[in-house]
Amino acid sequence: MPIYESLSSDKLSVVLDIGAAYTKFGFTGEFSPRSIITSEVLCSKTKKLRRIWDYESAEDLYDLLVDFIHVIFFKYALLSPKDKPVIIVESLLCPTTFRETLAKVLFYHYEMSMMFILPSHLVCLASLAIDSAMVVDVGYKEAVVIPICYSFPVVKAWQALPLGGEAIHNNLRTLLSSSNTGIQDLPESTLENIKVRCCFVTKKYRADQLGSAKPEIATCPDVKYPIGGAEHMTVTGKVRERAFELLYEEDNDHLCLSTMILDALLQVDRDLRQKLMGNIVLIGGSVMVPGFKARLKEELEMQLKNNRYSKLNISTIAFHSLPCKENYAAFLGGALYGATELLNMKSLTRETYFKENRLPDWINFKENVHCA
Amino acid sequence: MELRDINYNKGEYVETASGNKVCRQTILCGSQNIILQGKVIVQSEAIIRGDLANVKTGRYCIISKEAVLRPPYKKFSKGVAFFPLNMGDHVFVGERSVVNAAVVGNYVYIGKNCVIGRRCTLKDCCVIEDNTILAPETVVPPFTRYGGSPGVQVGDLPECQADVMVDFTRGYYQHFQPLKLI
Amino acid sequence: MAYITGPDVVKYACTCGLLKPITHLYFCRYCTQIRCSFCVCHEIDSNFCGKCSENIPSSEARLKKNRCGNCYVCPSCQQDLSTRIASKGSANPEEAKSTPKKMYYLLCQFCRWSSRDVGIPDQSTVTGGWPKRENVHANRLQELVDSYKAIILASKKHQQDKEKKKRVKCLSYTDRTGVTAAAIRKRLGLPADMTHPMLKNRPKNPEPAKAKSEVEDLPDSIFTEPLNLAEIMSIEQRLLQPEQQPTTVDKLFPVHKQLSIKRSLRCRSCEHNVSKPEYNPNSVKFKIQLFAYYIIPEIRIVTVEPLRSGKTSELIVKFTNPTQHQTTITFFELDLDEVESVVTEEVAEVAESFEQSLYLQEKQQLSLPSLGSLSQPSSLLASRTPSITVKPRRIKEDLNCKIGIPESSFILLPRDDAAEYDDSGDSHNIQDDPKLVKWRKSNKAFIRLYVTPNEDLPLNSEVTCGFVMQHIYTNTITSKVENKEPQQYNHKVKVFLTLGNSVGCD
Amino acid sequence: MMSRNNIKIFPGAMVCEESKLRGDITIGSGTIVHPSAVIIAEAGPIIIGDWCLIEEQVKIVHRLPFDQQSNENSQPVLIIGSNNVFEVDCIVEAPKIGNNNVFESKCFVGNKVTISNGCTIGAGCKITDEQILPENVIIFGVNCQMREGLDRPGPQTLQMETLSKMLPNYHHIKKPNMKKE
Repeated sequence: MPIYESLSSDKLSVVLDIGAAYTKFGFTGEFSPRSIITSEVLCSKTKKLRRIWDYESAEDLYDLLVDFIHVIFFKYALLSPKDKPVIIVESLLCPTTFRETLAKVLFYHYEMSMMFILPSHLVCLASLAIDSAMVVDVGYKEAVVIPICYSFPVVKAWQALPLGGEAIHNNLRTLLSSSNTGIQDLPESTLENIKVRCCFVTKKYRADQLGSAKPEIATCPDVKYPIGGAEHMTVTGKVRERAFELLYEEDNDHLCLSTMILDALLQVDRDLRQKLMGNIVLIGGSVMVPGFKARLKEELEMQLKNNRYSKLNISTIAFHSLPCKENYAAFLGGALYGATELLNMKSLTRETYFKENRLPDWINFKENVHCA
Repeated sequence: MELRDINYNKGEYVETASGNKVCRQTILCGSQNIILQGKVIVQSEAIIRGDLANVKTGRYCIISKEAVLRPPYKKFSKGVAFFPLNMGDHVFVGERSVVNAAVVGNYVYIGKNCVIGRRCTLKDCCVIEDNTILAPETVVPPFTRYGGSPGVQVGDLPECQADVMVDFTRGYYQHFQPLKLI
Repeated sequence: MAYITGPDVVKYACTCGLLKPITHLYFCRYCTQIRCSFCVCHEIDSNFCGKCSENIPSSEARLKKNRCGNCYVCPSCQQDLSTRIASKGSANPEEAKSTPKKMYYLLCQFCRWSSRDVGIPDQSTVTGGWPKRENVHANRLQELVDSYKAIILASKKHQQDKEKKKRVKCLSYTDRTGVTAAAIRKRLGLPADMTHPMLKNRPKNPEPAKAKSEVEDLPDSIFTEPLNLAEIMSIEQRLLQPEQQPTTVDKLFPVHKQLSIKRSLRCRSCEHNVSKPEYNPNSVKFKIQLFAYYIIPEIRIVTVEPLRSGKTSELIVKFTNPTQHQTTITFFELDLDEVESVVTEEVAEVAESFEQSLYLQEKQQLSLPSLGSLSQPSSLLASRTPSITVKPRRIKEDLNCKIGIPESSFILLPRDDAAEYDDSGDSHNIQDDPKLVKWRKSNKAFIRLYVTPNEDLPLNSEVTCGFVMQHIYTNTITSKVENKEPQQYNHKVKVFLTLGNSVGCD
Repeated sequence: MMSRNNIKIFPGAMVCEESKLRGDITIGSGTIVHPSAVIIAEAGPIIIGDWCLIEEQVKIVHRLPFDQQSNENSQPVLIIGSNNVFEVDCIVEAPKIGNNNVFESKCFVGNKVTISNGCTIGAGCKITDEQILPENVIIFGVNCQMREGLDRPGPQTLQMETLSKMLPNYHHIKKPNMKKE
């Protein structure tokens, strides 16, 4: 057994899912990330933490990523990155600047041998062993819906709205400051903790009631939340239940989380629609809050009765439950894929990268010509 | 920046043959159990609890104002024993810091207002930032910078830290001069 | 103090274009160039546990997922847990005496979390086989990995077979791997395998997961029962255990402590180490230590007169020679637009008196012992792929102050560790330019410079000036090997000084 | 108004001479007060129970909150229970302290915080928000996180036994001036 272990562990490669708020880091063939860390680095000039996604320019991002990857390899992975492969799980909507800069950092600065880029929406299905699903990723910056049909992401049907952790935190901040005078400028980490410790997605009828002028129901109990040792604030029951409501408040274009899913469905071939709605997969940290799935189902059912979507003719809505926590579902897919020979077959090698000097991208015309 | 001269009132300090400069307004309990190896500065209102157990410092240590060096205790089934506190060479202890450690290595910098918990081990070449609270029995490895409450590693130190500390403590000693009366 | 807590007011430009304090720079003596942590290659030398200070071989570290097998951190506040002996709280005191069995539990001395809080039974050994939490989905996921591996392998094989077949047709039946199955079949007169190669031996697809239309509803109690914050974990506590991400206090389990590393640094252009620590985790010594702090003269700001825009102020800086060799400092104008200057140029013959060179050779024997082990096994270098060197970037620093470049240069005496114990006055006999050198003592010199902040500088803005310092770097490697005179180079460094904020007129 | 010192020390208590006691203070038996500890009974008497451990640089101040100071006539008594530990350089102004509490180094307890029993105020924690701490609460960390302990922190009787043997060898001890009840 030890021999087998050492042989197999030799092949361990780093899997990275650099999210807007948290980065999931681990190794191939393992079923959970080794660590989930904030996607931040300590700025050497100002001695303050900076989010790597808040970069100002490609050069700025390069430096941020150099520092960040350094922390990952030398504090967590404890592996010299030179001549090692790495698996990157990223969203299909990842900005080109970010991808290109990341590749530059990995190949030029850290001299890694291979980079295996996997789209998060597709790979998260690996842990379910299904090939078609409606994948809803509610992360920090945005919620992105991409249907996957027979292992192909239907990219043309994508839907994205800035409905993620960040929007929820801002909503919570507004709600809290209206009920607590004198408390302002709460740091985001405090808001996040209030969110995960106190708030939940309430039921639809309760939400409607609480939204009306004179609710006929009693809200859930208030929570006295201490801030440091000197202050406290009251997180009222109403705030606790309403923090997530903005996910279902339709904006000016009548769009919200539930319509996104159905709009994506409209873009998909008629025959696939029922199959997709019978296989909804929720990923991303923001979907882990209690009551999320139940409410989404209620909302979808309600929307389907609308004229806008009645032609979809959906009879059942069914959700998958992942064999992992939703916030690292995409990472897990990367770790499963990365454990196979695909790593050696499909990776972008350093040599190819230096020759081409760019990353392959689905959006690029060159690749599409090749596919056809 | 080069250190500025730090002047003290000659009458307030006692200078020993080995070059220790100890303020008269310190509380050195059980002074027979306190060993200062030489060129050590103990500033006003610092407390060294030699009455609890031996306290030994190396050369070129600086114990700032109102700092407390206190040997740690350990519980046994039969009772409690206080253990000696050993401090290496070239150690700086900032103002109002409480050092309850068992061992403080060489070239250690402890900032202001820190709490070094009971029986901590600070290895050579580490920096404890201002206002850090180290939990009891924490081990701080070499070349690390600790900060926060509870104290965690917040950074690394350059490899030449030992020489930086030597230079700093020596410089401090050289600049720690009695006020010249004209 | 400046290097420990204060802001970095004196910065040196690394060859790669970044500005760093001298303590963070290295000097590769093979390239005779400055390096920094950004432009060297980091390599992991050894793994160790910061708590028990034990070295852990890399294979074992990998096996244990880069965590120490014996040390734990608190799931509540991430501090190291201490092992405590349980007090013998047996119901029957006589029985307790007859069985003096010690039991151990884990306790956090910071937040007082203990393994008893979550009902983990006390263990009978110190290292204790503390129970691990198993991933409930592990079996299913392992099954998936295995079948994915098999599928990919099969398709890869299929692809290779196809390629092989192409080759077989035009060449012979045998190739490197020997006779193929198809060839044997043919030779034996058996019919060719007619099943589709993709179907044959095709690994079974894993059972797909089933979606459910019933979803878990919120418990009704959430609407009525008051929330006890002390029982609900914060996001940091949850993410400390990524697999379980416990939400309530009763699911916190001790976490193995993450290992730390010692690392060596390697110059990217010549593949020589610039820093290599000793193996022992507690040691602060180095086998190879090419730190700029030991080689390049250190500059410190001593005093500066109040800075007013357009007015000249006196600036006193202190130069310290860290080496065992005498050096001469010369100043040059700094030109930031110059993309890549010739950083070093060999001095053909340094005009020195006979005594001087003797003095140097004497010092040579005394030179740092740590530099002895510099030679690298060539095999090690050969196995490495050469590094990619990234083009240096432009230095990003706004200079808003002119500095008067002195025309004369001055000498810095070598460092003499014995001088510390020598209280007698200086016995040097150097003719200094009194306008430039204010005062000197052993290897230190206080230099007077004049700075003029720009005319258009607004009030209270940070004043930065820069210059190029040239010093003589004495290379001791060649002389060691061939017993020759140590080679000397003129080495130029760009230095940037942050002088403080500008003030108004009086 | 409280200029006169009135220190009552019960037998078995060990109060080092170098400690600073101001006002009307009663110290119960078995309690140890280290040198340079400061106890100031400003707003009214302080009664410290038995077996308390008060280390150096500790500051126990009986001071009323600003809004209660107007009432001149009443002199509230600060009662500190038994088996409390005050570690080096903590500042405690709480109006009421129960038994078996631990105030770790450099913590600060404001005068609006009432301490019940078995609480641990972690090192460096500053609590000033008006509240009554429930039993066995542990406050720790930079943001004064709270958690509930399983039971009370263990008493320091063993340490105090050792101290009571050692301290008289090095320090002048104030003589007890009270008789056992």
